[in-house]
Amino acid sequence: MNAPEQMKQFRHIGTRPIRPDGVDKVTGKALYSPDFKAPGMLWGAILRSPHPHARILSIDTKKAEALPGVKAVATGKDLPTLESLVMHVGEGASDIVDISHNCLALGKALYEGHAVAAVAATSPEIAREALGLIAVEYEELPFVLGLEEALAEGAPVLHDTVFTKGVDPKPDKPSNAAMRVEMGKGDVEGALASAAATVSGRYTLEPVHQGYIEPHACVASWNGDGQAQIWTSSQGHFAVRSLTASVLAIPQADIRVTPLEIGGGFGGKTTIYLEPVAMVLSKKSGRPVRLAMTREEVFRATGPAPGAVIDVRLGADADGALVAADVQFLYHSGAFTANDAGAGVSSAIGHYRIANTRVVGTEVLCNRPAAKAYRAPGAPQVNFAVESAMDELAGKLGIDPLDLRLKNAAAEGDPQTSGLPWGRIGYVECLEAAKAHPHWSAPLGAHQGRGVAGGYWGNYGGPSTVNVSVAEDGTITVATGSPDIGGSRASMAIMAAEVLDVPYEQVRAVVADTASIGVSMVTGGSRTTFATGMATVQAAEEVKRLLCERAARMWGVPADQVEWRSGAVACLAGEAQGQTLSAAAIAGRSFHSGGPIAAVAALSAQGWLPGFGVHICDTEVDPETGHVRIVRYTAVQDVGTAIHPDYVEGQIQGGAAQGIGWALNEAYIYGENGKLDNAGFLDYRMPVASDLPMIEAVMVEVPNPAHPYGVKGVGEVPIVPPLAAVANAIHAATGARLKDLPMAPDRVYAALHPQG
Amino acid sequence: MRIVVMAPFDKEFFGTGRLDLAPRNLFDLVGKLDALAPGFAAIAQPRVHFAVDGVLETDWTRPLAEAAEVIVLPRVGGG
Amino acid sequence: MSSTVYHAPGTVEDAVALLSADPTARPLGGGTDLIVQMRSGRLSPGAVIDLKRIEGMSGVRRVGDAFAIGAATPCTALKANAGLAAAWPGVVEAANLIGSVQVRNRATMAGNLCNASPAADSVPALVAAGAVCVIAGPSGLREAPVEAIPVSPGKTSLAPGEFVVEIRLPPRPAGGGDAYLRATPRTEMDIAVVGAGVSLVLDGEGTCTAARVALGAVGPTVVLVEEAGAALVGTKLGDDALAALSQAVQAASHPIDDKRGTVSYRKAMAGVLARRAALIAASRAGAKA
Amino acid sequence: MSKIRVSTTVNGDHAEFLCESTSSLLDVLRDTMGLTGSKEGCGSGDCGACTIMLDGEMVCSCLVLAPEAEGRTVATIEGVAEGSVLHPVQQKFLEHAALQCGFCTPGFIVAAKALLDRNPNPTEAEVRYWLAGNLCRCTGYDKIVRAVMAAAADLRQERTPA
Repeated sequence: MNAPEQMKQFRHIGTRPIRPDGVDKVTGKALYSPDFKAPGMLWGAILRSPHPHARILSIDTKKAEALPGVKAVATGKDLPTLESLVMHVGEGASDIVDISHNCLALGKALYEGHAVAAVAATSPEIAREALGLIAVEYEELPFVLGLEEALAEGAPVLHDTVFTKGVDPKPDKPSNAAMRVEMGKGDVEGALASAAATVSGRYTLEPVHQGYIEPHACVASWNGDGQAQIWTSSQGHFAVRSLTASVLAIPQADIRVTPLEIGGGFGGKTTIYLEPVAMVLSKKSGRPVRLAMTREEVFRATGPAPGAVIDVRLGADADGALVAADVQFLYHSGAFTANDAGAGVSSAIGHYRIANTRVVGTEVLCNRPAAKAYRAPGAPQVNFAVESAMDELAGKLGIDPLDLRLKNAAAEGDPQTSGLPWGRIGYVECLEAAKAHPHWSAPLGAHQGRGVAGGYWGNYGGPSTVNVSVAEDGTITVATGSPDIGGSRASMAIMAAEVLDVPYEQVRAVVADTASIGVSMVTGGSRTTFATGMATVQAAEEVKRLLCERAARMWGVPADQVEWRSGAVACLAGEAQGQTLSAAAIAGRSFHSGGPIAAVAALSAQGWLPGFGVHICDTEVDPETGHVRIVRYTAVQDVGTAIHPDYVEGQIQGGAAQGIGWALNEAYIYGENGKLDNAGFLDYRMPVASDLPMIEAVMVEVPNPAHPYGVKGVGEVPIVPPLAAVANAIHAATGARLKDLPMAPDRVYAALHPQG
Repeated sequence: MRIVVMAPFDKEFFGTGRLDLAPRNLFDLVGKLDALAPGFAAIAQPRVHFAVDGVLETDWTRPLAEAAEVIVLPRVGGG
Repeated sequence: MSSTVYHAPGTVEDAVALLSADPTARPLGGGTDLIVQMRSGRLSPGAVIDLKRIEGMSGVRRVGDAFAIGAATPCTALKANAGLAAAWPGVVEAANLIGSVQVRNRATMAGNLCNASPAADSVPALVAAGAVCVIAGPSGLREAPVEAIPVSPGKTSLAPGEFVVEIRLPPRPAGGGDAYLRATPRTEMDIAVVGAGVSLVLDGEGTCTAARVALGAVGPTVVLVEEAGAALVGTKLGDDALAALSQAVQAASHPIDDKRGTVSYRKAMAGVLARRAALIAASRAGAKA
Repeated sequence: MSKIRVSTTVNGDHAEFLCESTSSLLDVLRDTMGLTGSKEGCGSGDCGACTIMLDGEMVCSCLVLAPEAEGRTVATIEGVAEGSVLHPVQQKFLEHAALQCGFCTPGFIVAAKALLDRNPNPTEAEVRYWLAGNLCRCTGYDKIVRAVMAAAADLRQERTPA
């Protein structure tokens, strides 16, 4: 293991400077997707299926095309026919055919809100009017929304091309079970049968939305020579480029994607919805085309996180050592095969040492919008079940719930569910920090209860490209290909300034477009500070080396006779001994010493480590109304090293708040007709400021030895534990064990008054 | 060399979770696995992670002469 | 292309004429319901008649000990009127539970009433308080009790050409107090799952001499539950009286299951909230008795 | 149908625009006047990202018809700073890292300034309830509330120099 960097005295790492893009954002100058306009731009609009499942018999666009001001109309037939090809799109694997058919339906509409046709016109009003003139003939088909219903014999099958993956022998009939993932070891049934204490339960969750406040929008301009520009916000403009190019079957380099500021993503903006459609409309009209979703469209047509049905059994010996775990669950895929079940399997029970395990996850297709990544995708659902069951087990054994977790907590070298050994993880440290925190022992008031839950997320590394260049005056620009979704420009500037030992303000970080920097994976998987940060450090180190080399040549001394000292090069020998050359002095004359000073680091970052968190929640439950108030909340997390602690805390607080919303009130509500009944912020109830207390973020730092500054991903972990932490706190306050989310007042009331 | 294939790929492609192969590197392994189960190579990049002797390896050029075990497991992305 | 015409008449007469000329025309007060409905396509009126340019339409007037509240008065302005807030705290609080501060700076009680949602927050409080509407129409002005306005979700008893110009609250009775409570999953920015307004009068001994109880979101309109008021009259709001109140309220509740709540939860909450609101109203009555 | 001519004041300057009868004031600000600092997160008054001041009261500009602005005074996020000098609320949002994606930030800043203009010493609960009409999905509100409290303290200091 490397010497821990953290022993060093850092100049910038761990400080809290103001982000470089801050002033633009507090003054309203920052340009987000819906803010962008191109000269001569047309306004697009999308016609969506009113039916949850229907065959599209015909689409007549003639009347719409004839409306004055309408310049183009597109349907699924305007997209090229593609061969099946599974692509990695940042948050998981998707078939490009599915992505295409989700952008514009072909043959069948698979959910209410599925895009069926699109128009571009000279005003938004004309575009909307034109939608009403498109005649779509549907044959309504039986639909299915529920997980078990979708797997039942005779259920309407969404795709006749889907045969369950991961079962042997391969099925000979198509079904809605898209994929089955099973991992495990030992003798689960035997161990459960001989366990001193067991618990079991069925847990259910509804789909929830990422809830970013910026709706999807883009402007596309596709010229007759095949070259195109797209302006959009996303978690990865390179993913936008590769997916759009693949859907349209055109060369990637013909598309230049300019990233606009992104108004939240949480995983939901790692894919594309609008871009290929805007491209087709632009090609047809010869003009730039803007497409933007309303909030209602965002709810009806973009990715929710899957709902779930989860069966859990846990067994322990009399001392509380876990001996067996059996977790079997179904996740909604929605209309197209999604990815969360595999992650759910990996994220269910790996935080505990258990000899006998079975974890089985199944992706289930149904007539809902296609599930998309949402912050630690696939983990919170299964964690809710497992950590609720752990709480129940602690009660049964009469063991403090934190002690039960400590007794079983996985540490470095222990096996994960896959069998791989954990690296330098910090679960035990988080549990110990939670136990030592004053919150854990603070007194509680009437009707109050305290819950705790632990959880983790694997995080990621992957490809990033960074260009560090030195201006003639010695100031530094860091250009990355990673969209900044929550302060990463500040973190990159901090890391580069740390390497170069220069003031933070001497370094400016920007997000470059796809034509200006090399390929970078999405800002997702909690990878950016780790992987793009690693590239930033590597490129800054190379710039430092170049500056030293140039200075040595300017002085006419061998390269080993100079040294980087306090942001400048010092000469150690010869006539110039004792002199220094600043970056400005070197870069200002670099045209005469070999050319401009810049370095690109393009790497595929390895050595990422998962993050672990332990959350403590106090609730107060009104026994007469079932209303739950979050009284106090503390989120402990191993963050590796906090580069900019404010934004690390912000990730933890924001993730916890989303988890609390998921626990208490957020849910997709469907009518009997298969249509979404709460497609707006009024009835899709995300927490408002008055719903929450301060959320104390406690950063435990167990550095990652594989990163130059010890970084571990932090963004996703904090949404994992809250669901069970809240449920366990409600149980502590009331004695009622709620196993169905959301734990809205009517559900809590029903649990407290079982006789009605 | 022991090749351990985890779910869902064991059943999806190979009908077994244990194989014995001698790949030069992970590119070579992908090729050998594709020969056993055509179609595997097409999904390897988007869906598969490899672990060499217990450590995830995304550099497929790394020589495997000294390695004892490669685990083929599902790639987990993030949001 | 938008086919809705915007008018901002300067007089009540002009507004009536415009509304009479187009049966699909809608008066625009704060717009927090109307504009949402127009945007979503649920409503496309031929004209919107902005009432805010009409003299006297915005603001609270004191008429002796009574209050006249212009139809275009935003909810937050009610709070700013100390006399009104002291006399009818339940009404003012109810109106200031609607939406957010941004919404309440626009939303009006008259709009809340004429939107005819059974879950309208201000309406149960107004009904409990015995408020009356002044309605302008082709044949001049008329008055009607607030509870007579909504007839079913989204529908009012107003005739073509009519609109509410004013809501009148009576003088606060000696020994009177009122309160409104609602159940919502969130603390703010929510629609009542159930709402309960209570207005009552206590004599010097603390005995209830009059009580009105109104409920929201337990039927197609806000309902005045006379039996519930009667359950309190003659009592000192002891446990038995409160139990009788809850029972009467539940008996009068005929809610539906929807995305905001279940039948059983709504019935249960009607009882709980009416009881809690009665106790607050009583404490307010007692405080001033 | 012919458009409506509206004459108004925006951030202290006289402004005239043409609009449809049912255009929202937000649409006009963003699409006609190029003031894209006010954001549309929902179009139904539920998120507060479009918060502006209309005649001194904060409202959701998505729920104001553009013609209603005739003769009225509009103030948007673009007018909060005085030239390049940030308002204390803006400054504290930066110092407290009270924004992540920043999309909801303009609405929060306009709303927070409106609070502090009338209540220079709000409690945490008052801040939270006042800002309940502004949705933020990134921060969990913690740092936003702290920034507003800090700006209040700053402003009080300014008003009563020691």
